Amino acid sequence: MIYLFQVLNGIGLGMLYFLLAVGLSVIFGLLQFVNFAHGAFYLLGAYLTYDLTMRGFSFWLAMPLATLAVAGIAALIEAVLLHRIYKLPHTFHILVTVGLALIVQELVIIAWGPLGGSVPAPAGLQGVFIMGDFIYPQYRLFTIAFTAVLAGLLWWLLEGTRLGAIVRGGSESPANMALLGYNTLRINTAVFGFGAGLAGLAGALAAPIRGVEPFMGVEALSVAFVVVVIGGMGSYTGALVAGLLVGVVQSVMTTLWPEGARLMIYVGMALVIALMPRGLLGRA
Amino acid sequence: MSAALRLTDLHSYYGKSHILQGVSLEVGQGEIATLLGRNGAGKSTTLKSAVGLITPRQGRIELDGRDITGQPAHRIAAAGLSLVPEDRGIFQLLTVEENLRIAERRGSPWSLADIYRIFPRLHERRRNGGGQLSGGEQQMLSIARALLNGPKVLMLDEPVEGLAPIIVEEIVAQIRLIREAGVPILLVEQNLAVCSQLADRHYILELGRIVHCANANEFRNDPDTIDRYLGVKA
Amino acid sequence: QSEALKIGVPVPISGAFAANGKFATIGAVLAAEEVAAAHGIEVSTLDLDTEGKPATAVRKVQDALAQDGVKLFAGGILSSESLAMGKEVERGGGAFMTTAGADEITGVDCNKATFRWSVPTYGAINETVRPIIDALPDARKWYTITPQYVFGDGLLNAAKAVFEEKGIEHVGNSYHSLTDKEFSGYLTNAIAAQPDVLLVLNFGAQSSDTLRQAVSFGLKQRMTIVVAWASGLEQFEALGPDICEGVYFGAQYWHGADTELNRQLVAKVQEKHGFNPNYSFAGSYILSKLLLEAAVKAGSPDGAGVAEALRGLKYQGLTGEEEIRAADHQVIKDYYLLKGKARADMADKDDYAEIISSGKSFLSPEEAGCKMPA
Amino acid sequence: MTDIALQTHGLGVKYGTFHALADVDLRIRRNSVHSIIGPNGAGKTTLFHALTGRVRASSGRVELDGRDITNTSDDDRVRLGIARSFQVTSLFPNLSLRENLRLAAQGRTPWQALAPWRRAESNREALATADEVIGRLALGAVANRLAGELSHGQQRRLEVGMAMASRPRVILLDEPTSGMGIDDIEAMKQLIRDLGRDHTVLFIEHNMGIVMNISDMVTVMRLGRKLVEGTPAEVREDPEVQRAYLGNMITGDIA
Amino acid sequence: MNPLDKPPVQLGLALLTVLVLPLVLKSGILATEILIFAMVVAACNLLLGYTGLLSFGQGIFFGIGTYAAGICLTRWSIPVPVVLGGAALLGALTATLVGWLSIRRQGVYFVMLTLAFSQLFYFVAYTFSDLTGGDNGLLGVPRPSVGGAALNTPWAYYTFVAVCFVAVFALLVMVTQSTFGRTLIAIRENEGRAAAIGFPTRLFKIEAFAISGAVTAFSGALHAMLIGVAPLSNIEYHTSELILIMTIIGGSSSLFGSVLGAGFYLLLADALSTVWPRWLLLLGLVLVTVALFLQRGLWGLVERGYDLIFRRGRSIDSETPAKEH
Ligand SMILES: Nc1ncnc2c1ncn2[C@@H]1O[C@H](COP(=O)(O)OP(=O)(O)OP(=O)(O)O)[C@@H](O)[C@H]1O
Ligand SMILES: Nc1ncnc2c1ncn2[C@@H]1O[C@H](COP(=O)(O)OP(=O)(O)OP(=O)(O)O)[C@@H](O)[C@H]1O
Ligand SMILES: CC(C)C[C@H](N)C(=O)O
Ligand SMILES: [Mg+2]
Ligand SMILES: [Mg+2]
Repeated sequence: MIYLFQVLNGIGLGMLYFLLAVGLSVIFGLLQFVNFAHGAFYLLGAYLTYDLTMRGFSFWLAMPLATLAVAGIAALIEAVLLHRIYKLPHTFHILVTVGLALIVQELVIIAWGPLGGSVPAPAGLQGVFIMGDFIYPQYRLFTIAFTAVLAGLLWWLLEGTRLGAIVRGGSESPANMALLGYNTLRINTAVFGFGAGLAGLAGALAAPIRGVEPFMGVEALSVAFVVVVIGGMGSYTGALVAGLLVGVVQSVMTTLWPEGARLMIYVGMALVIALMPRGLLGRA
Repeated sequence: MSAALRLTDLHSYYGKSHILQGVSLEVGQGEIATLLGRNGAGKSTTLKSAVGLITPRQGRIELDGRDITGQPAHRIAAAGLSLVPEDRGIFQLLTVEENLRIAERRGSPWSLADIYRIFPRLHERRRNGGGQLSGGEQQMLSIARALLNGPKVLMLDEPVEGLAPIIVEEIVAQIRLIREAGVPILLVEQNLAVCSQLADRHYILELGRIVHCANANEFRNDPDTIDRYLGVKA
Repeated sequence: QSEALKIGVPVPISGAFAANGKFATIGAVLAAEEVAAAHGIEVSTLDLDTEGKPATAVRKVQDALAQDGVKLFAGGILSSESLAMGKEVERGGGAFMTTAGADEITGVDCNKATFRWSVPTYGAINETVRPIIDALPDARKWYTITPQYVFGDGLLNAAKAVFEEKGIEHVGNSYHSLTDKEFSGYLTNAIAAQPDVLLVLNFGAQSSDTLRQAVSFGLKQRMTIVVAWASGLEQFEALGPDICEGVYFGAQYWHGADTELNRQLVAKVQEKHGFNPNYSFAGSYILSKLLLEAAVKAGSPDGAGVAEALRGLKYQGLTGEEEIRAADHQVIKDYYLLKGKARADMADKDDYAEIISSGKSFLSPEEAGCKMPA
Repeated sequence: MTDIALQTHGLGVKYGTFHALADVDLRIRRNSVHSIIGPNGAGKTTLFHALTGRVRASSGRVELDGRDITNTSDDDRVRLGIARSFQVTSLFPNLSLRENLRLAAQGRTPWQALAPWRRAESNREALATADEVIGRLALGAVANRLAGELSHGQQRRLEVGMAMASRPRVILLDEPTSGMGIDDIEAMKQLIRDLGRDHTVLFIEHNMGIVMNISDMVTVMRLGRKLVEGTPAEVREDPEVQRAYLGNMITGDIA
Repeated sequence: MNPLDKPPVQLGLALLTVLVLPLVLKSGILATEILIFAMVVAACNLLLGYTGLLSFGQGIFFGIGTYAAGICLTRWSIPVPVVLGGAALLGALTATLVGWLSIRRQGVYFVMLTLAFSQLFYFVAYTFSDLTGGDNGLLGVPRPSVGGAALNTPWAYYTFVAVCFVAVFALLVMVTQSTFGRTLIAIRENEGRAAAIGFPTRLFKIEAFAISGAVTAFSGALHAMLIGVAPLSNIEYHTSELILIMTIIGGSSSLFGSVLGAGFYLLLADALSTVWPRWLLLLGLVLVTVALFLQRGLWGLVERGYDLIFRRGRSIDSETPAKEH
């Protein structure tokens, strides 16, 4: 019985991991860009939500505002900074995005202090569902439903539309996209903003669950990496499956063998790469 | 009536190497012109400069009388100057059909159905990744894509390189059809047989300069020139 | 004394524990000013950013010893950096005092130069778990959540001993690693065990995360929650009153404590900085003050003399009567049990909690495992 | 030793579920020039991949001088005497032309190169081989240029040189003349004919001028299978081949 | 070849560094740390610059060396040269294992795999606290003594490390100049081709890993003796990240660039951290700046300076490629 609940709980975690990872995956797989600043956008999304709710905005307003703001900021960063380095080797991607992550993190500390804070769950979702002996917060249930709907929308957008194909083509060879008349710079900016916006949204959704603190970005980044690598870079379905898998494994492990929960995730990641070169569902 | 494409005194560089040293040529409305020359003469560089993949340091590029010098590649492409590059530029990760779909543009006289009729092989492999195609299949895909993009002037960089004779024939026939549809073509080619079958006008490029220009008839009857610029004795 | 007295403050100023370091450095400055004023001498502080890493900490301390001639060091928030710095200061002939929590500091790894102000795990458990067992006689089933490393095990073992003695049923424990941030799985385990009390044995950001998530799972309505090792005011600020209300917290220091020195400190800090001293501030203040006073008394900042002056010292400290035990250099002081107040009951913005009880519990130096080198 | 240098039995390669190569039996005679032709996508390059060990055969056997090498790794096969050039130029673009060839020559004794204390220049044999190949390809003027800076035609020549430098017994050339100018093509034709004297040469080519002129044997492939095999004259006259591949021969004037 | 890249020049620069550091730095400990990390970064550069392998796992080997020294020196009295040799050997073995498993994948997957391994080893070190001291680390690692004289002052220990540094640097220069090193470059350039001309490329990469791991672990052992502890943080993911950052900042095209990278980063961090608690913000800006404007790293800057001063007249002609035909 407890396993059933750990699985449910794992799905809740997994959906958030998915959201976090799919943005990274879109940027990773489609722009061939290793974005170590992804966690910073998550951090920013969470803090903006925190700030807005502290100012009295409703969570329902704060969440989309924070998401859009993060997407906008990321697009701006892409347009003035990142587009210059796509052509460079991965090393520079790492250097720039690690640098960006540091800058964002320190700016967050300057703006909101090093301590962090709590974000209350939105009115109406503060209670818990009680199922027999077990309990699950309403807000967490809401995030499961919300991300599930979002997941469907994203799938359609990336795999089913011409837009998705354009985006993927642009990632592979900007010059060839240009020969077909597309302004790849703008596509890249949009994609980067979009991916980062998803991270921001994940941060906004996570804020009421786990509060905010300046180092939550680092932790989110490592989770996102694990999920993307297991799922396969650039694969939407991969991010979904791996997100859920990691969430459920982590959750079930806390009952089975809590000391090894973290270790298992990395062992699992190493195993997946060793056995399946492209992750579970990767294509590139 | 102005030329469909006119290049005037183009100078282009790779780093410090001065590759194009004043290339001027034009492609008239409805005609096929070829650009011939040895390996390394600068043929591909000329095409890349025209379409904006390389920015020439000096010179002027006009499409249908409109100055497009210095514009970014995507603008030039959108304005109707299409290049089928020598490496074919297939998107390896997209399927054949996706490769075609993203090239579709309103106003192009060719539709996806036309393409599949012309290149049935592409239809057979339409669900395959572009990276899984053989060399010849990729070449077909690349030309097909350029057509879907609805070009005003089409530039082909060695389009039959590495193709089986039977496919070469097909492509030559297609190039004719394209011309008949009113699209002028600038063709870079090593295969003289193909060139002389198709072209109305020939340019010969050497060391980054146009050294010879002739119409089809003059060219055919001037084996000396062919030998001098393209022949065995260098 | 002609030469100025110098004290190094090796604390994490950047990195994940920067919040602690920030307050610690101001606390040390205040102590330095007081000592300077009281004795008419020059006193300066030297901030050393350890970045929370033992390697950096040791290097900075070595440099301060070798180049700046600093002999006194007050700092070390994390156990790992404090243990390493303690050894280094001993080697360099200085004196070091810390607030870090690991039992080893005044236990198996104790040394001549190292002193510790904060109460180690044994006392923290005894001063939180016992009073609650007494206050809630019906709460017989306890569940624990523990970080898996020496410090967590120290707390857990102390708690188990108390449970055994009091006949409490320990219905389960969840170990987690130091990098965990997501506790819903552990909370689900806890719910399944149906305890009366949830005893949270992790610290810092992890205990905040655990508590937040426990509250969102509605556990406050179903059981009593106790955080045995809270970091004090900083943590209340990060959590907010709604989460803290009704939860028990163990603490080394509380600005509301009613002692002579504390009242003075609070007044002074309020006047000077406009805020209430938190644990990092107060800890650093008292460490610096003790070291500096000892150096003045010994007539030199040399380690041996300062240690001599500190050993066995009895004084009126921030928590009332405090004594530096000579055998292991552990300060014998009170540990507090706090209970979070409802938002409506708070007298001011920092009045998050009331003191339920306080007291001193310590293992003997032999039990703690300290064999002080001669 | 038999007269057959390279031989396959029922060789097949699958990409996923797609049979790129199926049931191919080949017998390549020692010191002959054997060409492979066929429509695009016939599986010619894939055949080379399978012969050199770049892709794993999904069925069948490959034998070199009667020895089964089906499960031998690609680098081991080089040591056994198989070398190749690539259809899509594959060089070390930021190294000089000479260094490219030196490496290719060194590749025959790779274990030596594992010693981190041995200087590169100490392998005089490799250096000499590199210079010899440079001479043979007439690339002396650009020997110190970076390979990436060479023109397409020069790169194609170097591509062939890379195969020669390992002094193989069997050389596989994948469309060596693709993208070459007329003059270069002629030189390449001579070179391949030359190579055929003391090596076994297997090459893929679309230029019928070359194929028909210098091949001892021609194998025509289609849809991953062997269609016809024979002397150039036999192949040219084969109606099946004409229908499937040669068409009206508007290209590749047979000189 | 740029004259600055010639082996004797590189070696000379390394020697110069050893001599200059004591003159410009007050702190012998900082100077020693710079040399230790210079070795670590150069070893990382062997992978990044010469083999094209972006390893996010260098901290593993550094930590292994640290623990090797920590465990040996606190439990038994083993002579220091043996400890250092043992650490190097252990580092080479670990690196062989990590390398063997990681190089099966390429590109970003390789990076992620090494990252996963660095997390894995961190958790192992964290979990086996009986051996490693867990979060507390191993305390009381003694400095070595040479010929009976303990190297207890910072500058005395510096001298010892300096000798090690010059030897290791010379070794690495030799490696990069060897047939082996040149083959690594070929593998970086085009691995498929390198395999097609007969090189068992995986073996070469593993060997590069082993050499890199040996040097890194050796330096890790020196580091443990420098600071007197074997801390958990040496095997953390952050250490790996740091090593990589220093390597990129220094420039991956030359071994001496790595010395510059290590020195620059450590001095900058030391200076900035005393100036402003939020110095990581400035560090972030530095990283971005390097990536945008200094892609060949500090070494690229040195090269440019050199060209400007010594090759002003000649550079233009000599770098224009000869025209064809
Ligand atoms: N990326 C580059 N960097 C430096 N030089 C280049 C580059 N690409 C081409 N070149 C040089 O520019 C000159 C012209 O090259 P281009 O590719 O235009 O020749 P081409 O006439 O198309 O030859 P081919 O028939 O071989 O394709 C050649 O000398 C070549 O070496
Ligand atoms: N990696 C791959 N995955 C899937 N299919 C592939 C792959 N490589 C090649 N193919 C397919 O295998 C078939 C044979 O390809 P191959 O490259 O061997 O043809 P080829 O005879 O060399 O053609 P060309 O003359 O055009 O170079 C083609 O249909 C191609 O699409
Ligand atoms: C701030 C403290 C609660 C930290 C903890 N005592 C430690 O030593 O690691
Ligand atoms: Mg060309
Ligand atoms: Mg082929």
